[in-house]
Amino acid sequence: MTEIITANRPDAEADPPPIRLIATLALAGLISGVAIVGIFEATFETIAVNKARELRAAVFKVLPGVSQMQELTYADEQLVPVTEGMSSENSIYAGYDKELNFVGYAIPGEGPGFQDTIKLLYGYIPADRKVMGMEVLESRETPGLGDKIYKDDVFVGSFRDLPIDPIIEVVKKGRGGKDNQVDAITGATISSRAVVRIINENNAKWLDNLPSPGSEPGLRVETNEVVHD
Amino acid sequence: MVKLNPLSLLTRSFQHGVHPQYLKEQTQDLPIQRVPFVENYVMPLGQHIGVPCKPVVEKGQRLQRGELIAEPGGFVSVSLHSPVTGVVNEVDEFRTFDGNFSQSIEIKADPFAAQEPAIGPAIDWESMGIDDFIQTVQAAGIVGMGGAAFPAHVKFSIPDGQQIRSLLINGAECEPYLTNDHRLMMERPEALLKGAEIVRQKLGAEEIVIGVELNKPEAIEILHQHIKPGDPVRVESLEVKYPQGAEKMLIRTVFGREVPAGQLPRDVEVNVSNVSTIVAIADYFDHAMPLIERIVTVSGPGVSYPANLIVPLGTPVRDVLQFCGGLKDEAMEVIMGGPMMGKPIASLDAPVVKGCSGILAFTEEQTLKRREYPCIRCGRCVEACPYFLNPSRFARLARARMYEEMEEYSIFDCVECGCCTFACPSAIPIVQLIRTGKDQLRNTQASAK
Amino acid sequence: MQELFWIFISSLLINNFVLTYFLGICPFLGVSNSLETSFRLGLATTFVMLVTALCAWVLNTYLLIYAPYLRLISFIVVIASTVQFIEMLIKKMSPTLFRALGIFLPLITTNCAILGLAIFSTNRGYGFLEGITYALGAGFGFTIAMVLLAGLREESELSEVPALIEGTAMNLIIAGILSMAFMGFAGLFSST
Amino acid sequence: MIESENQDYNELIKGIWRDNPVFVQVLGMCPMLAVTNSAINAIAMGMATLFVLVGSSFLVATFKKWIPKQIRISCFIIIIATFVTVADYTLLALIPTVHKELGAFIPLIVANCMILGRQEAFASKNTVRLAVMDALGMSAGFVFALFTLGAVREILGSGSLFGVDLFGGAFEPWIIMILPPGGFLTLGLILFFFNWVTHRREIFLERVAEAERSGS
Amino acid sequence: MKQRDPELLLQHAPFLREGKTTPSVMVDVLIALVPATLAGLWYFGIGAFLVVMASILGAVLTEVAFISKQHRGESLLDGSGLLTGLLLGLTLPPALPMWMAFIGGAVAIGLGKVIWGGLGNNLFNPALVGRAFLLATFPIAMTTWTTADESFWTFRASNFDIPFTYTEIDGVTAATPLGLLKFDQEVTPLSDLFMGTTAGSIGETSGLLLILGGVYLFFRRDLDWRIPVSILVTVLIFSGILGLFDAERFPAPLFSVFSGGLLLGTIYMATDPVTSPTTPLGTWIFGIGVGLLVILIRVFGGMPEGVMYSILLMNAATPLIDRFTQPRVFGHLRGDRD
Repeated sequence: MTEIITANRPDAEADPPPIRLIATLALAGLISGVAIVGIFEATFETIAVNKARELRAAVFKVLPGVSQMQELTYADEQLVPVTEGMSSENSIYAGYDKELNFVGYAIPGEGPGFQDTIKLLYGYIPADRKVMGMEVLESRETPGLGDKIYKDDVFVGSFRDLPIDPIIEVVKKGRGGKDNQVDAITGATISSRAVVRIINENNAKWLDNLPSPGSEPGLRVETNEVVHD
Repeated sequence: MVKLNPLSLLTRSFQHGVHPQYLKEQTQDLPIQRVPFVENYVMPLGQHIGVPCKPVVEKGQRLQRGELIAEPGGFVSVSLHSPVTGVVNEVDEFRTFDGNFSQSIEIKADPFAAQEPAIGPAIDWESMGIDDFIQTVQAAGIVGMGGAAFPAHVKFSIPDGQQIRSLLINGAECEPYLTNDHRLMMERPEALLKGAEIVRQKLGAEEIVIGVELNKPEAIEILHQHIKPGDPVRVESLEVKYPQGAEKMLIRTVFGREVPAGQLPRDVEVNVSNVSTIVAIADYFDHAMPLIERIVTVSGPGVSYPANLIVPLGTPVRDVLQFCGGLKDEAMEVIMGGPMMGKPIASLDAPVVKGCSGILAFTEEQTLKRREYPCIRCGRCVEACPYFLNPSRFARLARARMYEEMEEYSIFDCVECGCCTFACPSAIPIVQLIRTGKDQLRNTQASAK
Repeated sequence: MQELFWIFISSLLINNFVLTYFLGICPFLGVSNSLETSFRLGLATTFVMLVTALCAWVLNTYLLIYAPYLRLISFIVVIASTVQFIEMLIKKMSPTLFRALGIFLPLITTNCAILGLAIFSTNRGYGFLEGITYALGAGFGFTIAMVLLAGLREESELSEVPALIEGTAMNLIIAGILSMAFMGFAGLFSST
Repeated sequence: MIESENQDYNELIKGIWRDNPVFVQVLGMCPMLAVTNSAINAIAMGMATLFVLVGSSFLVATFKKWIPKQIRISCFIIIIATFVTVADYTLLALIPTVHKELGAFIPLIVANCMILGRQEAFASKNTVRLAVMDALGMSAGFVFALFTLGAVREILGSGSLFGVDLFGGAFEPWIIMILPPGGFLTLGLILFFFNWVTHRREIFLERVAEAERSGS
Repeated sequence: MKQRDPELLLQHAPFLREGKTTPSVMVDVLIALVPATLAGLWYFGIGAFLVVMASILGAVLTEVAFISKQHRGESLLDGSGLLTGLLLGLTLPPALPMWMAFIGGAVAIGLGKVIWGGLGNNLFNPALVGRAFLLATFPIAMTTWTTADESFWTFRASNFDIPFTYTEIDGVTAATPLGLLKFDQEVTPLSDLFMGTTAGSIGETSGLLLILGGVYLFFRRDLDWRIPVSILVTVLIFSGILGLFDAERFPAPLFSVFSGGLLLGTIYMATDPVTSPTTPLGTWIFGIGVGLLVILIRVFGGMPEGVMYSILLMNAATPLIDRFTQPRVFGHLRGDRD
């Protein structure tokens, strides 16, 4: 690469005036900018829709029976729906059924796994103090072993109706028996533990601050999400 | 690989090194004998390190035993004397032990001569100045007789500003098989002590230290008996370890000092001389006998009757072996010097020279049974090298023809003592590879100039 | 603090840029034939990575939230010109440092490990401190991999590697074995 | 025009074998190894690269007279980066699943030395037609290399090709193949194989030549 | 007397040898491994025997196939291929399908030795390259262990799996002492570790017999004692220090030494002369490095065992260690190299 960059062509001519160089670069930049803005505009909507659909699918998966959702965050120590202009960094999702009754929260979480950061979403029902489902959004766990945290139905299924008190525990297959225990995947204990740890950590982070059951914020009607379903 | 040698922690000695089998039993109890005179003697003009000497005789000239036949060719050079009474037969190129031809003087011995050396009067050394002393030693043809044959007088020339505190006499004789120094110490302790005293006084040294390996207890005992109380002489018993007799290792052992790389013993105020050299000096000052004969150990599994012999210089190896009953049928190789650093002899017609401390004959056991395996980097050579070099890396670099890198690893500090090759389980000819590397480097450096 | 530590360890060992993300393979295979060059290149890369993390943070915070589509092009332009500027600065201020590291700087700018660092830390939503830690870990990780490979390559020059496999093929296989050895770090500090 | 057509053809096919960017020139290694854990990803990456290379070669060859030498590299990079951004957004909009797999490696096409190298070495010195031919050939070679690696790794590592199960589920996958070390090792062995084939071919050609000489 | 001048050999000094040869070293290592191997076969039965044989076969056949003709004779004679196969076999779980063990042996010699140019040229321990490959390739089969108390003639079906097909490990599965500690906080009694009645790789379980072999090698002077000593001392000290912080959570020093593959790796693999430093100071650094990495991976890492990775990583660092630990040459002051 260096050679390419540093090697001057042998037939170097007299330098063109700097103004021409700047003009050419500016022109190139301009054309490039136009092209980039163009493609961005052209694809923006599809991409946004794709993303929203993916998120909704995940939320609906971890909160069975939910058909509407909205993003919530803390503002002035109150859980309020995210509106335009607000940072969506520290937020959770509330899920509502067909009658627009509150069902539960979908809480995103992330943390170190065996290989790299695991990002996941889990559904939580405050009324029962139970986890209702878990979906791994992103991970690079070992294929065939660690990736069972989302490929193994038994493991994923064990996060349905899982009481969170006092804390979710990981036990070796066949050693458990209590309700709040999850069987570790054989050979992927670290990955299994990572998932449970992420959930426990986020429970600790969110649960004490959630509004008492019954007083959850309702679904804002004028949601500005792009909903196409 | 690892030598757990508790003794080395207790005794003062240099580090690393190896413990070969010493195999000195064959000859250590045999008194020194004289070899009968033979017909022809060949005296190469370059028997010593340095400039070859210049012949002062002509073809057909009659010579007395001990007569000068060649003058020093320069400062780093010594005189040469006729080993026999006889006639100059030829001044021409003759084969030497390595198979190459070299300018030599051939002398036909007079079969009727008594072959008594012309014994002269004792030389008054006490009133002699240091410069005269050096010239005398040069004129006597004396060189270091441990094997290197470096002119002795050069070692005695101390530059201004330097001084010698200790004269260290090397009686270690760490090479296996060889017992000539051992016998010399036992049979001529007075000569040794006298020579040492001469050198000590001339160099202005304070003390004489005679270093003898512990496997020569009789020699140590006899030396002790001959040292008078009050003499500035002590005998140091040394751990039996190869290469204890290497100059710098000996200094390390006796004085605990390392001679800096590229410098000489005199830089640490020591002069090291071999036992035989000192005795040769004593002989010259005693009865003016120059260096015309030396003691040679003939041994090895290929020799019928091993012996310690006084051999006139220039005697063909063949005749020396013949005196010992000849080579056995299974003998395959004859070497000059000790088994660790000696050189192979290409032709048995080659003469015995000043630096020849031993003639050893080896059989298949020592020569052919060497299947080479790849280097497994076991590090045995690293732990054997008394100079703390990395022979394994030298060998691998030489094989990859990466000679410049060899210099980075201080190849020129190697003295080719052979410890690495001795210790190598894969039978890699490390010393030869190092020599190749040195040659290549010298060539490139020479051509660069 | 614990998170920063994990980011560092992760980018240093577990997710080594070269050995698990395959970033910076070109210099990894090209320059790693000499130990000293590798070490210097590694240090220079670490330095550029720090600069990159800084630039990426500035761009992410002040520009890209308004114009996300300019991400790639602004990363390239800004990082390249900043490095160019620093190169001139070093040349003026410390000729010794320039001789040691400077010659590598233009080469590094076009190294995909640099762009990769900017993009990865943006994707992971790293803030300022996290970004700097990530850059340090990735840079040192790159250096470790480079230096180890250079040592192995120098040593394997003394080996009798078959002619057909010598060169890039052999280097890739050495890198493969090294990558296999680095798998031992997987899961480090994540279970505690 | 026969000659020129020949040249077109030459430029087109040299990239596939003789001057293959990966196997012979050893360029563009980063995407090569990172995304080839399945054939689909490999092809997608190859196609994105093809798009960028052909597009930028076309533009560079077209505008070569207007680009001053002093700033040519900057211009090339701007052109390439533009195409990469276009490819990135298009892929994200059209096939989000593949985009998720390739992730951060699409933007890294910019840093693929092969692309900049072709601009500098070929497109900026040749006619548009030849530049496009060359770009097509090189990309084809790149796709071929990516596919070979991706296919080998997917078949051994997952027992499938393009996601289609090849062994009826009874295959014990060689997981290392889809892990990073597998990438290094497989490419190393493929390069070895490539060297070996070239070597055998040379020996063969030599023998043929010898036979002809002795025959005539 | 015969006139033999023309027949005189002109070999160079030195003419004496210490008597050790490379094949004799290999044979010594093989002898030292016999007790641990027999114990492994005794505890894990006929299946273990088959696994070891498959691994040896894979190694030796690959060696025969790839070593160039002129080297073939000697490299087969030196026994190093056999040793690699045996060492690899001893690090495998007893219920592993034979075909996997065979592939492991082939990879060990292929990637670990042949491509480097044969014996003495490789920079990574071949047996461990083979094992790392197997562990990354078949992680489940490689980490499924069986108990040590089945009868000798128990045939495990998984040993006979058809090559390349899906594997379900068979037999009473059990966790290794390290796995038990890491995942279940159960400590295995030291006496079991000493005798070898625990689950684990075929040859790693009996601390007593492994040390016995090590002692034999030490007295035959085939082993650089610095490496095992520095590794074991480092492990002891560091687990001791960790124990001061939290004796409950971290393994006890003696447990650390006797559990897992530490003794097998330390005595027979880390000491592989080819891949460990040649300089005395280098061997200390190497050993301390291995010890530290073992504790790091075992205690803080994702896997219960880390001896293999530690040794491979230090193998990778060996050229650097060797380079920077060249001893001070006699007569040189510290600091000036020439």
